[in-house]
Amino acid sequence: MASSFKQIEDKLKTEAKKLLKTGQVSVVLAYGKGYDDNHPMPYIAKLPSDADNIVFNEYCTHNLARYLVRYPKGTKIAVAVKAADSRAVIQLIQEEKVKREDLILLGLPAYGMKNSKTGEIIDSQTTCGLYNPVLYDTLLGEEVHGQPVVSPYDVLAQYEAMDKDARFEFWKKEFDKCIRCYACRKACPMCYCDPCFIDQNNPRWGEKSPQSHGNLMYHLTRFHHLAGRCIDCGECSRACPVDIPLYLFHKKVAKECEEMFGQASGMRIDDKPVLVNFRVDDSDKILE
Amino acid sequence: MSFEPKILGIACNWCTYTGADLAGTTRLQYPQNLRVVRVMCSSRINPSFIFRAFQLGADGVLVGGCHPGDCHYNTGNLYARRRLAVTKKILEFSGIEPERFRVEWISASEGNRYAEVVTEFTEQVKQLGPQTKFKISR
Amino acid sequence: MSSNNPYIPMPVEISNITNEVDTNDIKTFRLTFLNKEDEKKFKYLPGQFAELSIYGKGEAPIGIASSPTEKGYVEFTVQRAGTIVPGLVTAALHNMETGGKIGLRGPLGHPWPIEFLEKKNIVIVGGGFAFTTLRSLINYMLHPDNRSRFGRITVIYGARTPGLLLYKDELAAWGKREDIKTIITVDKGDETWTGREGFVPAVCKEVAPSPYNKVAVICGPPIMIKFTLPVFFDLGFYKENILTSLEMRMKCGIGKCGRCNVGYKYVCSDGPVFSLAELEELPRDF
Amino acid sequence: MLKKTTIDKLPDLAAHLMEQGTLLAPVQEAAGFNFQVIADAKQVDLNFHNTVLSPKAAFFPQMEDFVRYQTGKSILEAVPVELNLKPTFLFGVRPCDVKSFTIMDIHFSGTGLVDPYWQKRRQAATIFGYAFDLDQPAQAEEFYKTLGIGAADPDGSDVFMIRKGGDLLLKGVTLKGEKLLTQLSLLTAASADEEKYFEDYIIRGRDFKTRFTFLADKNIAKKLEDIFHDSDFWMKVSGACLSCGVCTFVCPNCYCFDICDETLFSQGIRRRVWDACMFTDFTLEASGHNPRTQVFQKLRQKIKHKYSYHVRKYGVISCVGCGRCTKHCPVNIDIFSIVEEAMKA
Repeated sequence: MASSFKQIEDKLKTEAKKLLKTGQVSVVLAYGKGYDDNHPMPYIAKLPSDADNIVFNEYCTHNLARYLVRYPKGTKIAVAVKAADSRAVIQLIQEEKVKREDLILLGLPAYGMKNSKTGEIIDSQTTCGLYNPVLYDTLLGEEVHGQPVVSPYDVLAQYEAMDKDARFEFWKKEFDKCIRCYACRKACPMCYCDPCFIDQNNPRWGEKSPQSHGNLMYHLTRFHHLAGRCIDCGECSRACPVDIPLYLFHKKVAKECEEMFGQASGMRIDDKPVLVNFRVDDSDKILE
Repeated sequence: MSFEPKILGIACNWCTYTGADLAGTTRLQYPQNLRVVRVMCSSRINPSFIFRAFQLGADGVLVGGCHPGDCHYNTGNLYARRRLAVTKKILEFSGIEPERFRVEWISASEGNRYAEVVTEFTEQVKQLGPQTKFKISR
Repeated sequence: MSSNNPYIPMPVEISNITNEVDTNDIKTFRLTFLNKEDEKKFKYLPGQFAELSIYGKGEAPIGIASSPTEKGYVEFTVQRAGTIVPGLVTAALHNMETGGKIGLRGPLGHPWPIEFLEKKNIVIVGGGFAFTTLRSLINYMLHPDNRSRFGRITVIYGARTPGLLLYKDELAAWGKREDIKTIITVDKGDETWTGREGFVPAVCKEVAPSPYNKVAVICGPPIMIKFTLPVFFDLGFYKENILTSLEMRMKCGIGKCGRCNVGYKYVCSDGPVFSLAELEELPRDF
Repeated sequence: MLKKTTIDKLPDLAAHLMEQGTLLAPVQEAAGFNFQVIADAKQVDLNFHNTVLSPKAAFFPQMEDFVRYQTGKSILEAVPVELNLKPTFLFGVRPCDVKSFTIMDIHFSGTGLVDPYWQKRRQAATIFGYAFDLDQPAQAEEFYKTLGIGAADPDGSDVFMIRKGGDLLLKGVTLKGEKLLTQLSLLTAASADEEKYFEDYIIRGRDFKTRFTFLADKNIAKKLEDIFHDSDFWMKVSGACLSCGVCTFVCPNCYCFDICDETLFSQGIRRRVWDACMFTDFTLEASGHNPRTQVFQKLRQKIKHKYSYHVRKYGVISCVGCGRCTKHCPVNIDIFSIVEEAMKA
């Protein structure tokens, strides 16, 4: 039996208060109240009294790993992690952006998260479809079990079956909607480059104006940069104000990487990201 | 008039580019559709180069590197192999014909093979016709 | 759309290029107008700036280095900018030769308050490359038509090394004149340097101009301004009588694009010249 | 004089307007409604609450071309892009968005140098304001009442429209609007009852409930200036901010732009493109120095620009309470709450 959101929230408050009081961490990344119950916000607790403001409900979808890279190295941080968040943390540890010993991971086994924009349940259609954190120090609640195991890549079948011309038209239509607000890259826990390649002015990879070719360049290159790193949290698609289904492309790339290199992103701390790694016996078949 | 594709070749300095030289000095005949850019290693190739080439009107892109294990920098082409494999999958899912992009390992001594690959690839791209999906209209 | 459109630059030709410093990264470009009407329209005073515009590269806001008393051309002293993000415009400009054609949009911003400076004794303090609009001001005041309108003029100018001093010929000429006192200092001299050594704030303290009826016009790198302002303040200068010029990233130059604000003032359209009294009203952060 | 037509006849009305010029009206898209140039009169749909993107793009498009040039050629061969505008009808703009145009007018054409592009586009346009449905509650994000804007305020529109069941009542607010209405032959005269309904509706709209806090322009401007250096406050409210550009791009009042030279195949266009104070390169100088790097500084700039600097400079808050920024923020940052908290701080 999974814990209710309220139970998890209470445990999260207690744990955060304890950690801040004992000085084990200086920052707790969790969720706080937004302008209404359906719109909670990421919340940064720094004082034990701040812990009372922490909330956790089905709309707390934001990936808190996003905020880790903002802190100077060595800051002791406790971060509340759902399944995808924990994978993002692992991936960040693999990429040496954060250190495991600086982090305390408060696992949140959450089932039934909802998209606050549409009210839809978030499942393997748009995310990795895991409900239990992969890595944690304290699990705040009971593990979720008994849910049907669905491959997060099932949703791709329909698009893979498409004729390539139709698929190009589909993506062109989607990318043409882009207004280049960069919410996708800013919401992404793995997009921490400064400056982003698209902001470079020499060479200029894409124009600043939202035209088809620049949009295509931006999105395709971003998918490439996230190959083998995207942990399929779906934040990019939820952040998008014009609803581009970026998760589909990320899923496809992740699927291919998993098939080619036999490693899913953000599952084990000791892994190396697949594209900064190689095996001498990688097959040339992958290039076909 | 038959369609003459524009093909961008990106060749590693140590193997494929030298192989191309050999093909030239041995007077091998192969199509002239390929324009070669030399890079120091196949792992120097940024995937954006390939996207940009298609945007700027390339009908095909051919990448040439040393055979795995023969890299002048020991491991460069092993990274490149993985990276370019991903590039190919991305091109495919975005809807462009993946056959327009090809990676070949051609060593400095394989002038013959270089000519063969170029001939074959040019023919393949010719079959596919002009690339219009990524190309920016003027 | 081209007439009276503040976003369209007017064409100018580079008629002369002077290499100012021994590191070759600061050059003075003399620009002449290709349309005579533009020249008439381009009425400016010292302290104003203009956007130098190269199609395909962009625009760069640069202070006008020539004085309006010099007819027939405008001059800009431009440093090749950028280490992290290359300055596209300045790099392209530095690669150009005499006869090259570029665009010019301006004059923009407010000048040094000439009427306010009249009948006053003026201390001009400049550091390094920021001396450009001060040179404009000095040449304007030294012009025979204008000299009588101003009181005593003292110039304190510092650079890191002797080779980095701008306008060396003019500095020498001013040194020979009676109606202007010129003090040149460098942070570190070389074997041939016989002049003064020392930082600008220290020199100001040493020279210690009396604040009576004096205005200080200060322009330099932020670090120099930071240490020089208190010197003048301690000497008893009124905050209203300490003037400086700000710099910020600009695009439009006419107060529309919304990026160069410090507090509620836009550096481009409300500045770039501010008195210390005005600056103190603005927030100290961006 | 009040005119009327029925909602069924909307395509006819749209077709009439399309004959006279360009029609921009709300159209259902995948992510919600948006203003589009109408090609098919049947697309026009007034069953929307408000559009995803604000209608500012009608006058301040995301891309505005200035000059066409060729690289390697002389500047003398560069050609300024002419704006050839047909009369434009901006149909179905909510009262808060109409208000945003009058605020932007002050910036673009009211003070300093006149922005010719904004001015020309504005002069070519006739605005059909459209009252909110007072029988539906306001959305949780909206707070235009706080800014003193009623849900059925006709100010700023040329023609104002109110829906009454299956009917659409239209009234000319300006001379331009009135003249246009008399030309539209498919409109019929409204009855005295409807006239009364129309007037009452406007008044009812002033009491329409949205989120509200008492806000005097001068007070909030002063207050925000006082707490400028209170970085704890700004850190607290910006803790979640990702510094993406959604809020500024959907905002009807954000006008910051960048001027870019975009060259392809040696053909180039100098154009202005929307920019956002949230982007890292917004204040990045050529020297590599960036005075505003921290997220809290960027959010502070945004809030202060709207509620403080704009008041100091132009005497009016540059926000109309449409709630788009809040609604589309990926992390649910709410400008209204921040302003409320600032007043308390």
